[in-house]
Amino acid sequence: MIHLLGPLVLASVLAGLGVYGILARRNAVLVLIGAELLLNAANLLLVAASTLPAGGLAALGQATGQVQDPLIPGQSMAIFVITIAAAEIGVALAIVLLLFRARGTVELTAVQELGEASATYTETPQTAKANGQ
Amino acid sequence: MTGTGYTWLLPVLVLLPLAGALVLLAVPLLSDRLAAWIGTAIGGVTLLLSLLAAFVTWDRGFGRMQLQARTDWISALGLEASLGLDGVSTPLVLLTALLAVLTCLHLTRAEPDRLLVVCVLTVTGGAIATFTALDLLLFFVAFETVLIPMWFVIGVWGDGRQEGQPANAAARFVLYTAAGSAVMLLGIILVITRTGTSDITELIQRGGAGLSATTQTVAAVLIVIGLAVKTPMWPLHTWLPPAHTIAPTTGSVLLAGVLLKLGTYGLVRVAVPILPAGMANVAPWLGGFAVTGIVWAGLACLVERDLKRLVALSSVAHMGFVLLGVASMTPTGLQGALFANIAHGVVSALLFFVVGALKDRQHSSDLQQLGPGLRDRMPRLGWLLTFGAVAGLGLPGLAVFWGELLAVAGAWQSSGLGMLNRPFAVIAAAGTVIAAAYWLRVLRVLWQGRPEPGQGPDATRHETVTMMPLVLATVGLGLVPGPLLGATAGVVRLLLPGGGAVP
Amino acid sequence: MTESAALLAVLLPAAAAVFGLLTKRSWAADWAVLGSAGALIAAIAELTLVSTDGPVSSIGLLGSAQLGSITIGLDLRSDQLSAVVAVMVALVALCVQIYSTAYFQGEGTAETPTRYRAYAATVSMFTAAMMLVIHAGDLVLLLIGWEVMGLASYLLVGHHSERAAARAAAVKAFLITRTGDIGLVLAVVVLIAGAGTTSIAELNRAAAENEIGHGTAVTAVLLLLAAVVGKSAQFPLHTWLPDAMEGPTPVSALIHAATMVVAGVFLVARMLPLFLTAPGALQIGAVLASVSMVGAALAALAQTDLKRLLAYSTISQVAYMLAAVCVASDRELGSGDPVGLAAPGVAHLLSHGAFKALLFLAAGCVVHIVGSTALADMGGLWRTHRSLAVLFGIGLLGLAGVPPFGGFWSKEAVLGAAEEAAHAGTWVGWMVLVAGVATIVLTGLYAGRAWSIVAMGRTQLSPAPHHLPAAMVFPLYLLAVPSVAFGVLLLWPPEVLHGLHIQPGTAITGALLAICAVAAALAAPRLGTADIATALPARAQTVLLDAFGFDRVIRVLVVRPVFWLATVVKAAEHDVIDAYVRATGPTTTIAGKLLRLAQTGLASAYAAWVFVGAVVITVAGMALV
Amino acid sequence: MLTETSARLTGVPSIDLVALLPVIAPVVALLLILLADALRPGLRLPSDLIGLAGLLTAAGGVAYLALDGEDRNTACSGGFVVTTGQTGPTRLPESLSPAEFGFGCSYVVSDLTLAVQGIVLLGAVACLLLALNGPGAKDRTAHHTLLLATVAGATALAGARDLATLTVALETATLPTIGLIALRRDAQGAQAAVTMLLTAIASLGMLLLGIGLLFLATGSLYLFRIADVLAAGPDRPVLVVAVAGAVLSLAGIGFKVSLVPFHMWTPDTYAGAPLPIAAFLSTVSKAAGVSAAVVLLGIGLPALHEAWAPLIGILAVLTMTVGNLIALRQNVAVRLLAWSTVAQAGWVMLPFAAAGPSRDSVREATAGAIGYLLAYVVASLAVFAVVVLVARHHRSGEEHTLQTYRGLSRTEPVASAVLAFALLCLAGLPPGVMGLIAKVVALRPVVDAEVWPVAVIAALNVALALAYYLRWVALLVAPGDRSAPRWRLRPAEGIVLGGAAAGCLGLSVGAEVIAGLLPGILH
Repeated sequence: MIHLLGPLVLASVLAGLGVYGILARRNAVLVLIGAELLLNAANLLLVAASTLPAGGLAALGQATGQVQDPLIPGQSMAIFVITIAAAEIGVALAIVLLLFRARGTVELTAVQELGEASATYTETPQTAKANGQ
Repeated sequence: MTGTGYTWLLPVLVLLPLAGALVLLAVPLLSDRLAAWIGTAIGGVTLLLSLLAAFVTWDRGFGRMQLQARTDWISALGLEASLGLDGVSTPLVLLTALLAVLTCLHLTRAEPDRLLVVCVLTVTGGAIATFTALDLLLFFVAFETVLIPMWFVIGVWGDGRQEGQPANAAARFVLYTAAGSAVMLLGIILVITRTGTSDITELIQRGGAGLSATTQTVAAVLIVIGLAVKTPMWPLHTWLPPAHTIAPTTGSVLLAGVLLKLGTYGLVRVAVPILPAGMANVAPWLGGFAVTGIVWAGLACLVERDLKRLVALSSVAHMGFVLLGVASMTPTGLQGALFANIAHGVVSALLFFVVGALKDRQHSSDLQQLGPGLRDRMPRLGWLLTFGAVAGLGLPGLAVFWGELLAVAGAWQSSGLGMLNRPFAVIAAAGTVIAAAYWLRVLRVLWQGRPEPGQGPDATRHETVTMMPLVLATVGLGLVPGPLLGATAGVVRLLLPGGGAVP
Repeated sequence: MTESAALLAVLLPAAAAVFGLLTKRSWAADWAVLGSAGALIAAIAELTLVSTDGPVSSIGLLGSAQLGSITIGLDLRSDQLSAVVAVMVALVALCVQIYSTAYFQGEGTAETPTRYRAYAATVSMFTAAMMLVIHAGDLVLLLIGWEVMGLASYLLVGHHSERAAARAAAVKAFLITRTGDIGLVLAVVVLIAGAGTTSIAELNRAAAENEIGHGTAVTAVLLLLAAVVGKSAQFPLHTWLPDAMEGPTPVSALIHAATMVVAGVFLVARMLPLFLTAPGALQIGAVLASVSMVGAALAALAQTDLKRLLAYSTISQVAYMLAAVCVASDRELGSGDPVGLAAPGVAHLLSHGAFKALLFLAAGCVVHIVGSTALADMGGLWRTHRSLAVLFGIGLLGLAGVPPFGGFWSKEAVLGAAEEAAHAGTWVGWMVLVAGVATIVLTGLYAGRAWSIVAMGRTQLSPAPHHLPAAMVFPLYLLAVPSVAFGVLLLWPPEVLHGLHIQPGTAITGALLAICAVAAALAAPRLGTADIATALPARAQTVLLDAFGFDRVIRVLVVRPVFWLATVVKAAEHDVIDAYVRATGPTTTIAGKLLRLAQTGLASAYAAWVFVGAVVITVAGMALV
Repeated sequence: MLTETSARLTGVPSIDLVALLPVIAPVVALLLILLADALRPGLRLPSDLIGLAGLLTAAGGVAYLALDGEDRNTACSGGFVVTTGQTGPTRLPESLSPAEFGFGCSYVVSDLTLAVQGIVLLGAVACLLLALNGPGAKDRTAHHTLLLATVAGATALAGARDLATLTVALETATLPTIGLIALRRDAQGAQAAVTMLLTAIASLGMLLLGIGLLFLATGSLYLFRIADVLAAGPDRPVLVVAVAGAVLSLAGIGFKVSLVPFHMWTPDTYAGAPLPIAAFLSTVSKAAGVSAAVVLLGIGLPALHEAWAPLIGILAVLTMTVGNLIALRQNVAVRLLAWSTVAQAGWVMLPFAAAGPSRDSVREATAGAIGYLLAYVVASLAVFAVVVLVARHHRSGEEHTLQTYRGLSRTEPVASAVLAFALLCLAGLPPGVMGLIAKVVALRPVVDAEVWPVAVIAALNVALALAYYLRWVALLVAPGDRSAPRWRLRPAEGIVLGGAAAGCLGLSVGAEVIAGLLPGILH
């Protein structure tokens, strides 16, 4: 049995990489990959944690009297997460597709005009458009 | 006529103006003038009913809550819709009803507007509810009710010759007071959670029992800040001058005669009796600010150029006396505060009517543009102005004097103000000289002097009829203060710790 | 009966004021004269009734007022003091009202309207207020009358408000007296707190029985003294009175000579038992009175304006009365009966009321004839209007204290009281005595000077005698009677004047000095100087004309600092207090703009905020455990 | 007896369909709409009706359960006790109250559940009706199904009592809304969706990490169990791990409530989304977020209040202040509303700042939050109803500025009265008594706990918020263009407008509902 610390460190590294991916990339698809890494870090954490005896860290010292959940929560949670991640990616890709159709690119920097502090911000874009035409 | 009859009176008193407002709001077909007459009629009925209520209350004794009516409202918060009338609230209810009639009557001629009448009636209903509320939260809700209509009055019907000014003044009024009352709400909630009840009569009976001194002080500070903004107390008063300057006559009258009273009423009804130990700590500060306000506002008036602003600033000085009376925490001082409250309501309402009439004629309230020589150009308005000014400077024999005398007397013998009681009393008394100085300055610039050609019409019969009740009330209160003082004499003892015994 | 008479004396003029304003314009004069005539009749009736039936201590007027633990009864009282003074007041008021009907003939011009209706009503209101002061059984009620008098004075001084000087004088008069009146207000406050009552009778009784704490008594008396000094135009609150001469002359006669300015003395007389408990305060009063007496007489000497001269003489004469009551504590009068102790002051009050009103009304006639109040424009009255000159002369002789005119007897009574005190060995007595004697000389000088300029001198008028309306002359005769015959009263003095003792020594000295001084002034023209004032060095003339420059001192020490402070306050109001309020607008705007900078629109930047926020709060949370 | 017990302890969850009706009904409706669309594409009225029926059935379920008054638990699992030396079931510890919950239940019907579900369904019905003429008109099937899915997630969230259900429900309530946002198929719609998506994913990551840590610390996903373990007073390192997990989870939920600093997506997404969807986000989606936070913190982690209560306090006042400050200068109606919902989120979460050691204080806090939420949702719906109407009738459409409202009270008195009233409810000033009482309810626990800095800043924020609400109201009555054509109100819009107005009015008079929404104990 490996020490619990190993998976935890790995999970941290994965989470860090995921966060970095989300923050550093401007390409929507690459950002999504970062997100996947983040979710899998969580998965790793869950599965690693479920190797502990019933009661988790809190019960480590107490040998007896712990109630075990028959549903093996860590693992089942991981399966839920995988499902969620799949759904997430499904929605995300649909949006990315929409983005690509609208702007011809999947760079996030291409769509900033809604941000109030962005250079391309206009208060009432539709009116502005109508006036421009 | 003892017993429990007439319990319908107070709910009707509160709901009648509000219902009238709602009806007028919902029926857009009415002509504005007719709406104003309807408003006058509703105000008149309210006044009659409040006279009846006052009579019944007097008959059964001003010393305790009469005509109580209560029903559950929000039991999860312990909030009961419960109303009652005693010697403290009766005069204020009468004043409110009177001013409702007069402002509506004023509106029948001067720029009638249906929605303005709606606002007036809402303010009336809200104020009467505040004065009769026997539940802390209900008091607060009613206290806040008058804000929005008043905001409308200032913002919509304000003097809009300068773009954006009404909106600014209105926003300043509403934001300042709302911030204050939000702070007060914290204090009220603290009292309610710590005592477990929001019943004012019950809380007064306990007189702070079960509340630690610290809690009381915190609650008193919070509540006093909120009420001080409304009163207004120096240095939290700067919303008042612009509001008064911009507001139409109706608004100024209501603001001075009704709204400012809410704050001081709250001090007497809530802060003093419910949090005696807390108020004992707050009182010296309150007294200090009050005295500063008297002198400060008086000095500012000495060099003020705008008449409406000047009247507004003088209100700050007058309310300084009210606050000083409250801060003294003596029966005499409290009586003085209540008397000064009513007197200020009557006199400043009169002054704002007069100034409004002048402003209608000259389209300015600047002293230089209004004057000079009013006594020859418009004798009737001129004399009304003089009367108001003389009353405002606290001439003995007119209403304001009694409040000031009693407030000063209260401060003099107050033990709550500590070492500062007598200095405060002397400074406040000196404030009356400043009051005389600025009022005489107004008269000198405006009323006296060689009239310039270009005459405006004198006060119309309608205007005179509108103002006369206030003149009579000023004289009546000044010469025969007995009834009003009698109404409050008994009840203030119940509001003070230890029956208000002065050591 | 006494009750009704007292009530009527107060209420009739009040009713006259109200009706005069509310009814037809042409009835104004009728109401005014009727009101004061009614008051006079009521006052005489009251005097008779009081003398036979004794005083009445409580006459319900305005009900009572419950203040805290004490109840103030706003009641009247009636005794001989009030009745006697009431008669004098009503008499002068009646004379003035009759006089005014002629003085304010017609509507005037658009430039200078007479505003008779307002004038007559205000005078009626003043009369009522003075009656209230006289009859008040309670200090608070007295205060009401006291300040309403001040208001009437303000309105009447500023009656010709188209004149800038009148406006300024009116404001000055009201403000200075009001400053003194704070004392009265605070005295009421002190007595409420310390003695538990403001009833005059109650206070006097308690004071006599030493029930009032010493601190309370001293404070209250000092504060009352401030009000007295303000109202009676004594040093240092005297500067309003000469300026108040901007008012119409009848008003000067009534308010600023005969009645209102003596209210202060009346107050001291009324509350003498209380004052006697604080001898120190009375000594201060005596000092102020002595200073006023001499100073005002000196100033009167150099005045170039007839009315201002009379005004300074009023200050000086009122100072006599005040000094007389202020030496009371130093006198050894067998029983220490306060009524007797106050008698000299009251006597001078009464006689002064008569001769000073006479003087002013006569001066009014002179002004009416000449069209100016400047002494330089007058002269030769003896030749053109001999009867008027005689009346004027009677007034001046009374003023100078030449026997057997009224002023002599009362002034000698004052000096007698001072001498009595001096014999008792107190410095106060000596001071008053010396000042009084010196003032006799000065008074004689300026009275004689006035006569020599107004009645003798060169005639400035056209030879055709200017006709005076009967309504203006009749009151002069009416007032001349008591001015001449006041001494008769002393043969059968009413109870209130029982304490009067005229010391032969001082009396003879005083009479001789007065006669010499008048003679010196009269002789001056023959000796080469047209006006004895010009005999003074020019520098001294200026100083005296300026009344020692006291006005300037007040302006520098009080008025300017106050206005400076007011501008500071106005600036601070805008730039400090309100600045914080106004700053909330820009502050919130700037804060909002700064916060908006984060809204870049870049989706991953928003995610970054999520991470940052998560990390920060996680660390914070872990630190909190 | 023994068999019954053993049957309960086998670990096979039993399902109470009635209890789950509020969750199942929208799902069934969703499926029916998909089926109908598959059979006859382009159906309009039937799919509207099916969707509405689904929501109303769910609402009916809530009403039935509320009237029934009985607390129900479902999807419960038994547990077994691990003891060294012996196997087989033994008695459960007393604290777990086995008679009620067994080892733990994934779904519990309590006052809390029903209150949140009621609020969610209220908002959902209104938003569905509002959308019928907007985004729902073109993509009916997509809109309705996505909306129903979100609602199912939100209702499930209210009843969720374990972390797995919570996560799944939360995502069910989030992912479809991204689709809804993207229904406006232009670049801005895409940006709005991407913004929301990335924030949602990042937050999901945080939530999952947090859950992982919580699980690590306590060994369970059931909230009752976690609560018991933490209440037993574990060692400090365990506590630190648990707190880290708790706070990370909170950070993961924060974006849904628009808590600062997880709020950044809000204005951009509101502005880029179709207006009815913005309304949906600000009501249903926010309610879901609040319920997630309430369930997680109030039921699962009350023992950690020392860590999260101050944080929530800081976040709440920060949220209010930031939201109000930026809202002050907004000119576009929907952006102003976006920032105002941020500020209101602070108020909703405010009561939790006062959570203390006693169960009662947590209950009070929850009651405050849910009461405020109700008032906020009702008022918000009324405002959005008018804004949607204005957008439909005005040239500048969904991005209309506040100037569009100038003089509206002359041409549309009723709608402007409703808008003014609702805005005052949001501001919390009479006549909007509802909002005032809601603020009292929210402030009460904070004052009771004497968290003065938080309370005072919150109080001052009342004035700050009032400034922009009143700016809006002032424009309504300002003199303006009288010639604007009258509106043509569609029935659905009329129902929403009238219903929301009646709600505001009713709750103002019967403010009892707001204050007394959660009388019972919290579970």
